[in-house]
Amino acid sequence: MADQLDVPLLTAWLGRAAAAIEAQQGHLSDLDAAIGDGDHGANLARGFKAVMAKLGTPADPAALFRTVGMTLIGTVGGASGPLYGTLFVEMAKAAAGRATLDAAGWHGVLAAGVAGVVARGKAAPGDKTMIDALTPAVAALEGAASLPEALARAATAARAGAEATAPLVARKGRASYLGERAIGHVDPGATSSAMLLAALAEAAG
Amino acid sequence: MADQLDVPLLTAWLGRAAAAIEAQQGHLSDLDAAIGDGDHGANLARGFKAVMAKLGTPADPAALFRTVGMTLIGTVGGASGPLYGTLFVEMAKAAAGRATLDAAGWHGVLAAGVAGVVARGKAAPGDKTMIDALTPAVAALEGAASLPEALARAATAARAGAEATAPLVARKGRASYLGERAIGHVDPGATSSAMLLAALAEAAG
Amino acid sequence: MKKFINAPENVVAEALAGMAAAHPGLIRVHTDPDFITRADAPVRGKVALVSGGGSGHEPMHGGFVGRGMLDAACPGAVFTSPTPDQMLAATRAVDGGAGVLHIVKNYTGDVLNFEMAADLAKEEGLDVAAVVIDDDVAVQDSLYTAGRRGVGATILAEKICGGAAEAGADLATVAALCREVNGAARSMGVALSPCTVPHAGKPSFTLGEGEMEYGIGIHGEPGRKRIPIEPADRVAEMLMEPILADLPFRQGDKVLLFVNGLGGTPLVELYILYRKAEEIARSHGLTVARSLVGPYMTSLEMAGTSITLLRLTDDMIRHWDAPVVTPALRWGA
Amino acid sequence: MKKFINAPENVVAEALAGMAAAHPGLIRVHTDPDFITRADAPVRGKVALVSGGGSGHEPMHGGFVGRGMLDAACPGAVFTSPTPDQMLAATRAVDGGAGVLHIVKNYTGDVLNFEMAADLAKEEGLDVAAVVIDDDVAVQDSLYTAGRRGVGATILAEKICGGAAEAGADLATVAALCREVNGAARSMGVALSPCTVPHAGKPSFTLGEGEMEYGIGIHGEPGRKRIPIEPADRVAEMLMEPILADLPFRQGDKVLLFVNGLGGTPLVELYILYRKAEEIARSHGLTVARSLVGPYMTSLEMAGTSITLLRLTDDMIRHWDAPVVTPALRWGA
Ligand SMILES: Nc1ncnc2c1ncn2[C@@H]1O[C@H](COP(=O)(O)OP(=O)(O)O)[C@@H](O)[C@H]1O
Ligand SMILES: Nc1ncnc2c1ncn2[C@@H]1O[C@H](COP(=O)(O)OP(=O)(O)O)[C@@H](O)[C@H]1O
Ligand SMILES: [Mg+2]
Ligand SMILES: [Mg+2]
Ligand SMILES: [Mg+2]
Ligand SMILES: [Mg+2]
Repeated sequence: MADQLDVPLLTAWLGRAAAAIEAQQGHLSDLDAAIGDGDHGANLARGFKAVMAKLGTPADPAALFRTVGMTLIGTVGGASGPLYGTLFVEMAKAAAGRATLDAAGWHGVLAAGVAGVVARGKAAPGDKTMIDALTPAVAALEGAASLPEALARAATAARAGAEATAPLVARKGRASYLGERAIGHVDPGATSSAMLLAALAEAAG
Repeated sequence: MADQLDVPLLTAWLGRAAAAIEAQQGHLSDLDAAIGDGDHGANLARGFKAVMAKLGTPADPAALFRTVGMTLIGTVGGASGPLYGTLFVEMAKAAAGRATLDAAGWHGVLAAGVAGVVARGKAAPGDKTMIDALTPAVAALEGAASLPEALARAATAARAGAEATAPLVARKGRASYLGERAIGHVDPGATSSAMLLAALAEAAG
Repeated sequence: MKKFINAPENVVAEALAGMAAAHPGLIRVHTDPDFITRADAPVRGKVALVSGGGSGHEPMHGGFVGRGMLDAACPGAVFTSPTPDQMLAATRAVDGGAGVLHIVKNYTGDVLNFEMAADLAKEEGLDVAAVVIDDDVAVQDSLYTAGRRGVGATILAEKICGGAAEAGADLATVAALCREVNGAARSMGVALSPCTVPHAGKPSFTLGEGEMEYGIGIHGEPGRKRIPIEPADRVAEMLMEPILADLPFRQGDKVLLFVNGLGGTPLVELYILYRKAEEIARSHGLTVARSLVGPYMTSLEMAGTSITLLRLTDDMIRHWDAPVVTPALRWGA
Repeated sequence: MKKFINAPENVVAEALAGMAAAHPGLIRVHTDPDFITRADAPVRGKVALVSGGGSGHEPMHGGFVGRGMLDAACPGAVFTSPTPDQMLAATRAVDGGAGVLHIVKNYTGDVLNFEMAADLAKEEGLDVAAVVIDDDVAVQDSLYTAGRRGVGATILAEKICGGAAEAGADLATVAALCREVNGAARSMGVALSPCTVPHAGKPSFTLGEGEMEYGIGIHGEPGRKRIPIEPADRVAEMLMEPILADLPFRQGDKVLLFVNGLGGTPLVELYILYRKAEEIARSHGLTVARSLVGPYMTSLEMAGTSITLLRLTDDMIRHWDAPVVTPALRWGA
């Protein structure tokens, strides 16, 4: 039970995240095939495979986040590449100069990352995007007693947020072309966001 | 029972021939599909339909043959268009100046037409072409007691010649690309030639 | 899946190698990151044009690189937008000191990746402008969607802006012209068959023997509706109607009529559609002053077509007619 | 059958009307009998080039009519050779006083109809020569067959002879050059899918999911054999091998490599094939000096490809590079 996020723990997170995405690649692409173009799983699997190859031993969390962000930007493509890339690049900026992050520190860092995704993608909550998983996760991090508890709450909130995208009409991304026909399908990007946060809770739990 | 071929009888022949080809169009194209490109029925149906529309009331057999030949040349296309066209154009030349044709006269005229087809297409008997129906028909016209008997014998010889193409390898036309694979199929052009000669025997019989 | 490929993951790299081998006088292919530049890039003092997008739409965009059209194209994976490092490297490679225009089709992925590349290029001190193309009337535009997709107008904008850049126009002028072309162009497509992305190995959707997908996107995105197949003349009407209803035009306007093949539809059918589309344009008082007919923006082997109508200014006509020397579009030189 | 057509019997006429509407500056379409001439025909003092054949192979031949290539093309019904009255009318219309060359693909129908047209034209006092193209190595040539089929070399001959005619060569010289091109060119094709002739309404043959037809003809004629589908690189080898075995060439020869699409095969696959074909040519000591990649001689929507290799002389290169202004092939002007 860790009470600080440091480079080894964050590295463990990415390993779990990469494994989960590889394992769930088909599921993510199937979700995307229903309301998008069916490549979300392949896109992220390509990206996280590259992340694992590139990661090495970063000096601090900021360096780690930056490598992840730049690698995702350079290998994923599509809509999710720049968005996940921005998430990590902005997290790197917010984590600058810190060797470890406690619950409050991680809250600030993730909030900065998600703000970057919103600035880049202009999605609001309820638009049926990854924002619907990420925003409740940030909110859930506030006021937790311990880091593991905070991360567990964030993972649960993200999962609930992702599932809650099913009844929505999409207002951003490829799914927005579908209008009413998107109703009934869970958003793939929200699902992959929930997977990332679940992997973090597991790594720290 | 006619003993001379004159314009009315030849006109009746073409009517019967056009009807037979129209009725057998699918059969001829199926034969062509097996060892060619499947258009022989459509090609000849188009041509004989145009012949019936163009025929009018020609002054003599030569004029009639010439109209048929030129019309076939101008509407059939493919290999059979110029060949059947040549048949009739050469028949026109041989019939020049004659109001009617008796058995001997018709023999000379058809022989001239077939010689034209050979000159144009360079096929020899046994090459699996219309020549395999036409050449025995010319031979069968020789030395008959009456015109109807001559025509009946020619029709029978043409039919036998067409059927005898089945075991042959083709040496001319599209079927020659097939080599051994043409064996077992009757040649479509030989079949249509036999149909034409059968229609003549019926018209005069 | 029946395709002339070796392995799905090598499709883009091997096709790029083929292009490099086939057109050494016209283009250079750069790898890692992947982009194509005209053979003589950078051209000193000329505004450079960069476009790109997922692969599978060939000849768009790589086939339009060369004198008088694009300075560079960035190919992504099949139907997946390329990444910013490709666009950044391409932008650097073709910048001739007069700035670089990014011509971006309106898909979230393309827009975001080009945006990031432009941000990075600007940080390096490069002068970059971007124009987003969104001409597809199949998608209802609204504040609440990602907006209309970019389709056929992209090629027309690339040619016309390429002509203007070659003639010495500055970046602001070329960008304004690009926006003007986009604003004056409308497109609509229909598919008779799906296509198969090599990596997926199965068709992106299924269509019944008697069905067509009206309003299809160039990645096999669903269209407005799935309807019974119609004769060519009726299809031409169904494509022209929403275009003409949407495009602000006046009787007497000159237009460019672009009948595009989506890959699997033979040219003979495109000409049958062109015949009727031109007749419809004329009956609306338009003069079809320029035309383009062929498979220029494809969806792999999809059978289908799209029609793009562009209301022309004299300026656009001049730049359309200007020399172009690319693998796929060539005239005047 | 899913096609953008109105009625099978109107396909050729409506497509011709579409071509006329789309390319008024380049060509004129004449009807009854049907033929296409370049807009400025007849060109005084120039040898005129006439070709033709069944429709369904677009852009061949109508798309190659224009300055620097064909003076006229005669389209037959789909996959059926045209009739002599078409060729005769076309020959009359384009004769500029320097004689007319008929470029004829070696199919019995095409040969016989062109022969009759030439006979009739000569009776009228016109100076006509004919060259028969027979470059398809899939068919074993012998005294006992109709001989090899004419395929991809036709387009190369039309372009090169068009350049020579434009440069002022006389009829005998242009005809000799045409024979020389034909003698130095070899082709081989393969299909992944059949095509459907509109009038027939059903595919011309069937191929299993894992099969390809090796040595296919451009009318869907059966090839050498039906075999399991292979990766692109192996397909390129299988097409190049019989070509190289048949074509008399020496190390160091310059060649033109033409990778043709049969209609339904996307450009991205043609480039993958080109990459390997060029590598094979190089490994045989050949220099690929010129290239052509695209769907130039099609079989409606058939998925497939053919490769043509032409051993070039400097003369051929010069005429290949000369300006050409046709709907489908255009450069240098
Ligand atoms: N503007 C946006 N803001 C936030 N997320 C977005 C936006 N547009 C798309 N997304 C997310 O991206 C996901 C799709 O990613 P992906 O399939 O990899 O890209 P593409 O749509 O280009 O194929 C969607 O499920 C959605 O969650
Ligand atoms: N050189 C030839 N001489 C005589 N008859 C021929 C020759 N070539 C082909 N034929 C005949 O033409 C017939 C095919 O005609 P058709 O199908 O109308 O033309 P195509 O082969 O051009 O499609 C063959 O069945 C054969 O009888
Ligand atoms: Mg996607
Ligand atoms: Mg036939
Ligand atoms: Mg995508
Ligand atoms: Mg035929």
